[in-house]
Amino acid sequence: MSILVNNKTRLVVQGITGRDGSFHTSKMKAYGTNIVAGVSPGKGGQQVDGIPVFNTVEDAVKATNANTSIIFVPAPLAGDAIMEAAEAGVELVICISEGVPTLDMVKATAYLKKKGVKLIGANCPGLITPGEALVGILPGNIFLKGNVGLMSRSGTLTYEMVNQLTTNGIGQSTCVGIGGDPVAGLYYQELLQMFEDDPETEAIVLIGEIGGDAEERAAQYIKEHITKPVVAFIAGQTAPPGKRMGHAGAIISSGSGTAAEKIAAFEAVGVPVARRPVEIPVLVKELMEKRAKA
Amino acid sequence: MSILVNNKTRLVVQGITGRDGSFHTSKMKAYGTNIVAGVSPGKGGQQVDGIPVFNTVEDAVKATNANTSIIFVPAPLAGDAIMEAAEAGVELVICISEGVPTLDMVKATAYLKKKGVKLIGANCPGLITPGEALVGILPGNIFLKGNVGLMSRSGTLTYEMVNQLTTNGIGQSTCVGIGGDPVAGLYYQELLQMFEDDPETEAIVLIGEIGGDAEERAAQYIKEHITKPVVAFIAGQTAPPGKRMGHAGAIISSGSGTAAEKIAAFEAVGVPVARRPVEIPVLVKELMEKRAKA
Amino acid sequence: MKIHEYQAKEIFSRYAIPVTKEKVCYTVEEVVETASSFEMPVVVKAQVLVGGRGKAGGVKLARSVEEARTAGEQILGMDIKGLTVEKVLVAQGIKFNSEYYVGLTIDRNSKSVIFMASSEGGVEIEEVAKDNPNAIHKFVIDPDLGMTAFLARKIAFKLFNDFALVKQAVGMFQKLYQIFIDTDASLVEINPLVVTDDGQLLALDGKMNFDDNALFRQPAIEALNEPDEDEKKELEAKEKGLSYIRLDGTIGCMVNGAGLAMATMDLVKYFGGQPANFLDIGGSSSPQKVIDAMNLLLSDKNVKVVMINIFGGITRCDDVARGLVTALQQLNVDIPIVVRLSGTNARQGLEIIKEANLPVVNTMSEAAQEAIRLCAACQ
Amino acid sequence: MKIHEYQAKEIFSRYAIPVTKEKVCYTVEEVVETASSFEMPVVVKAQVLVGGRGKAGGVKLARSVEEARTAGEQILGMDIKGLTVEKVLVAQGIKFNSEYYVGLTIDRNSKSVIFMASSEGGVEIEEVAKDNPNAIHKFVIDPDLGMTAFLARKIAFKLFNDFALVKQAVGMFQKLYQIFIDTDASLVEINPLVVTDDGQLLALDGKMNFDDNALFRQPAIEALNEPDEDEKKELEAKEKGLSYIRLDGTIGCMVNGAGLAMATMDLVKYFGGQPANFLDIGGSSSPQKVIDAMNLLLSDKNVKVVMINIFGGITRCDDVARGLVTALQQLNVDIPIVVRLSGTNARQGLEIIKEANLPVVNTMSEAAQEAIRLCAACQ
Repeated sequence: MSILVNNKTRLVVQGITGRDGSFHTSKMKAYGTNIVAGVSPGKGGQQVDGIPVFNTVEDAVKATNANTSIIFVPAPLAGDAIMEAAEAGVELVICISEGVPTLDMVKATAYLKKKGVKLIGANCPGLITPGEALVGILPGNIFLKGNVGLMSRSGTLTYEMVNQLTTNGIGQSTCVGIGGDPVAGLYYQELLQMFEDDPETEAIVLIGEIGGDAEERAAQYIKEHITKPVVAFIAGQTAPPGKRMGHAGAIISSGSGTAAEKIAAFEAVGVPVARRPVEIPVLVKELMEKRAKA
Repeated sequence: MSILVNNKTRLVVQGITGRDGSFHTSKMKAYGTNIVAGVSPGKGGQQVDGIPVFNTVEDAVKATNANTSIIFVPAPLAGDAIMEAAEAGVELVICISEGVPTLDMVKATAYLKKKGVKLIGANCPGLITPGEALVGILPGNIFLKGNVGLMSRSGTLTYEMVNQLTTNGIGQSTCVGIGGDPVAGLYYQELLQMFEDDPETEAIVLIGEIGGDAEERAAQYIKEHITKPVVAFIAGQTAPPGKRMGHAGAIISSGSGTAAEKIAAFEAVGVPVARRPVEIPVLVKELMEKRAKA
Repeated sequence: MKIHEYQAKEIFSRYAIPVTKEKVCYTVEEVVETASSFEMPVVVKAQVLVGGRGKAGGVKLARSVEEARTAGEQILGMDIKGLTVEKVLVAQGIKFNSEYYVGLTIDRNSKSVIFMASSEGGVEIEEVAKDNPNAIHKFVIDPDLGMTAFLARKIAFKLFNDFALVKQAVGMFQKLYQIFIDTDASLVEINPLVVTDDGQLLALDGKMNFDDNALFRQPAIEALNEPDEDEKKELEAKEKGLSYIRLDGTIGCMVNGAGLAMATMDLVKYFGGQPANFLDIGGSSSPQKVIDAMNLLLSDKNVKVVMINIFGGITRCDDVARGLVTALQQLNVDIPIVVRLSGTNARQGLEIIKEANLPVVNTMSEAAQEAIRLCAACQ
Repeated sequence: MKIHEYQAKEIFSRYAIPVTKEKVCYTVEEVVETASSFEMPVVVKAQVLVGGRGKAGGVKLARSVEEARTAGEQILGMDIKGLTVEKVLVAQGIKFNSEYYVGLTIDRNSKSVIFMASSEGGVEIEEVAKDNPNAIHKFVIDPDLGMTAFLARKIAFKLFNDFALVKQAVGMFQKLYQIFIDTDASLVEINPLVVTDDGQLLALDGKMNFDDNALFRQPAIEALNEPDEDEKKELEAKEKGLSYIRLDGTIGCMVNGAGLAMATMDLVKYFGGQPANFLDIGGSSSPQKVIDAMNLLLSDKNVKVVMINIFGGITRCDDVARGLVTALQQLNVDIPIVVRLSGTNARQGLEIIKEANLPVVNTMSEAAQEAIRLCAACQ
């Protein structure tokens, strides 16, 4: 099982001939991801790493039955690329591009909702189902197949957390980087429900950060819908208000969106919040053992 | 049964304080239609014919649970009015207004599709389920309750046809004027299917006219999906090409959209086409009797 | 509403779509002056609001100023399908090596704007549609998205292999869609769209029609309207709430409702008569409308008999009858009139008609047959 | 990116949204000249890119030219939250009888633009949100529809009973949305929106922020940018692919990834240290980036120790190590450095670090604790 990507994933890479696109294509391929096509307008007919390149996603999907797309195109073109993928008939789009204008994402997410196509990102590291498919820029070697589902608004912090889990012998079902932009695709609620429904996931790690109220909403959702144990971490406890901490979405506006509020929201619904990354595996183990006994 | 409107219809009239709106409100009310509200921005709190008037459709729906809206506002405002009705939560919108810009209808029909709301018109006479509800500007007295479903792109020609049916003792389940504009709401296919599914409808009369290929598509649809007898009539056999015959949609462009083509399309799928209005009741009777015997 | 080629291309230019260097001329002198300021060759093209000018000799290539003068003399004032050529476009001749067709219009079935593209440009697209429909690619434009870059690219790849052309086309297609939306068009066409010898896309000819229902918010477009004689009469009628189209027959028809009006014409024809017009007096008729309508019918000297066919819904038959009686009092009507009234207040209307000693019939069929009989009698 | 009140109102004016008659002034002389050409009273308002100018004394009513001069003298050059006032807006005083708030921003949950409206205008909307959240009406704008007339009317009816005001508001709200879309704004506010004594809606104050990610296609907006000293440094960093925010502490942090950078700061604080900055060197780091980052850290004289925390994904640890060694060779680094490298090519990176005789640790926790120890030692 796992969620979203697995060995049935047939991946098309949009922007495959670009610097990042070609680099990560070879990384993903080396991990074992089934990459069936690439797209680069004007380069249709070429090959990258033995993968056929098409001019349009439609051509790629028609020729290869790709069902998932990952996007590495420059930010000004990313909104259009997302919609192109959805229109061409893939079921899941992962947009890695960073710096996509917010209104482009407003338009793209509305379109994908109408088409019933799922989106991860933009401005995200992608996702991985260890041992099956790596669809993103995550370093595959730190992941371990197992039963913890993880979702995060950040990239390298995710790696740090996963590393903590893996070195403590705790494997992962699927790890999803949902991205750090204000308007993004799948968010905590949808992923929480997918992990809840996934028989291979036994516990969930949620890594949040300052800005917005997604964590507060996730806490409420957990209270109402999630029976599996959840552990959380919030980055940005020391972030000053009014400053964008790297991610476009990581900003404390008018005193709301603080780490303190988010931590309080989780603790109020019984979700333990790690104060340091090293606490994560400890908390996960505790809860999983408790659940096993119950 | 019947389709679309009946004694469960709770109607809100948009533009109720206008000349046409108020006139037809009293006509519809006199027929027995359950009119629960009117809308006229800036006139909320007033009454028309004992019907409460609201500033917005949302207010009207909240206060009265209206489920159907009829629109009499000036054409430049009609597209917006259609979307307002859909957003406010009614299930069916009937737009009487004539002369709505086509691009406004493109936008409105796309929105209604997304919301799952049905639209009749614009530029249509509305519809009637005899004995239950008149939602439009049709003259109620010519209709007779019965088992023939009728759909038409025109107004007075519909009355002529209905009159032929009624004076020959053939009653109607529901009669729908779908309107004469190039971009309109429900069209032949959808209504054919509704009549097919309606246990009270035993035969269907389809009144077409020149322009577009809706009749050709309807013929194809009848061939594939409709088991009940259908009789057709096409207006405009003598219309010259390139001239808009009153209705925005009634135009023969580049030699296509002619009456001859449409008649041929129906006859090719076994749908008899009346050459004159008086033939309609004759053909209907024949087919109904044939069906009764079978 | 239609506009001329040169007007369409002026709009294209405003959106930075490349067109030929060109100037519209109203006299032979202007043609000569313009041609003198251009490099040779030039093309002289009749500007008339009707198709088929090429076959009619309305387009001529000129290799010298003298040839341009001759072309101007021949084309200005010529008759094309009943229209007199009052202006020509003098355009710089362009070397090109391929012709395409692109166009936007409203699609009734998808309820959207569609983009049409074909590699078979330079000929009438209707002929391509008939002979080789697969040569026309059609793309529905989602009104929520408009012409996205990816859709424009998808279309462009159907036409061009050269990516440099694809990139030019993407921008051009997005602009064409914007023009369509901004002007409430019903048709925007470039035919042919050419690739010049130096690899540039260029609109060699352009065509635009507009949604009459949207002209109220397009004053700049409406200002370009040049109705011909028939259209002027139609517009005049429209201002009075009447929808009128002149035909060649002898039986003047006055009907309420477009569908019924067409059916009435059809019935006249069915019984062997010739309708003189389509005339829809519309929904809520006042007596004045009937007077206006009668005036309009009588202004056509071909009309030998008037047939009135009213099915009262909103229209009240007694209103029509009163209007008719007033019209007959005001106007000098010397031709027979047949009246059929049904529906709302028909009885009251028929009484008024009978009092005015006009022949009354009960059905459409009777009305048509009686009109034909009277028409034959008066000839 | 933020702009001044007067700039926002210039944009409003361009869209025909009524604003006060006003002029921006850079000197007291200009203030006097402007006030002399206006009717009395006028309002003199500090133009600074920070909130709370009213409480700081940056807004003054002047009933005479002399009072305007005094106000100009007091406000020009004053300090508001660390920013020097370099210009003031002299605006015509307006009589009004009610104040409202309207604003547009991005809503993360609906993934749409939302319109906010409140009858409690003229005070900070954040305070209204805290004290009386029900007083703020929020409306999600469907991106496929934009601000329809019916939505604008629905909003307007929440604020106004007078239909004449509703009609004015409908047009204004539609224009505000258009401004938001046209400029890639992230915030558009009118606060207060007032009803003048003669029944006109007017934007008494205006505020606009913009989406930094969209500035590439908004050159006219980007040209309005006036970064302060800190922001200049941040922008400079951004041009080098670094995301930098200065703080008040002593431990300089260099991290790859925003989330990890925040978590690193948090950990420093957890162990009792004070982070000197947020610094994300981003995804695919070249050695040059590390050199630039080190330069940036060392330019802050408060920094007593540098802590490098890299988790290699795309970033390769050996690249970071090489960049660091080069930086140390080029720069005169006289403060201690702690390096933690994990992930892609960590082993190779650590070897390079060790060869350069730099202290190496294994975990984030160790790095933070070691940095704090070194910092304490060097003070």
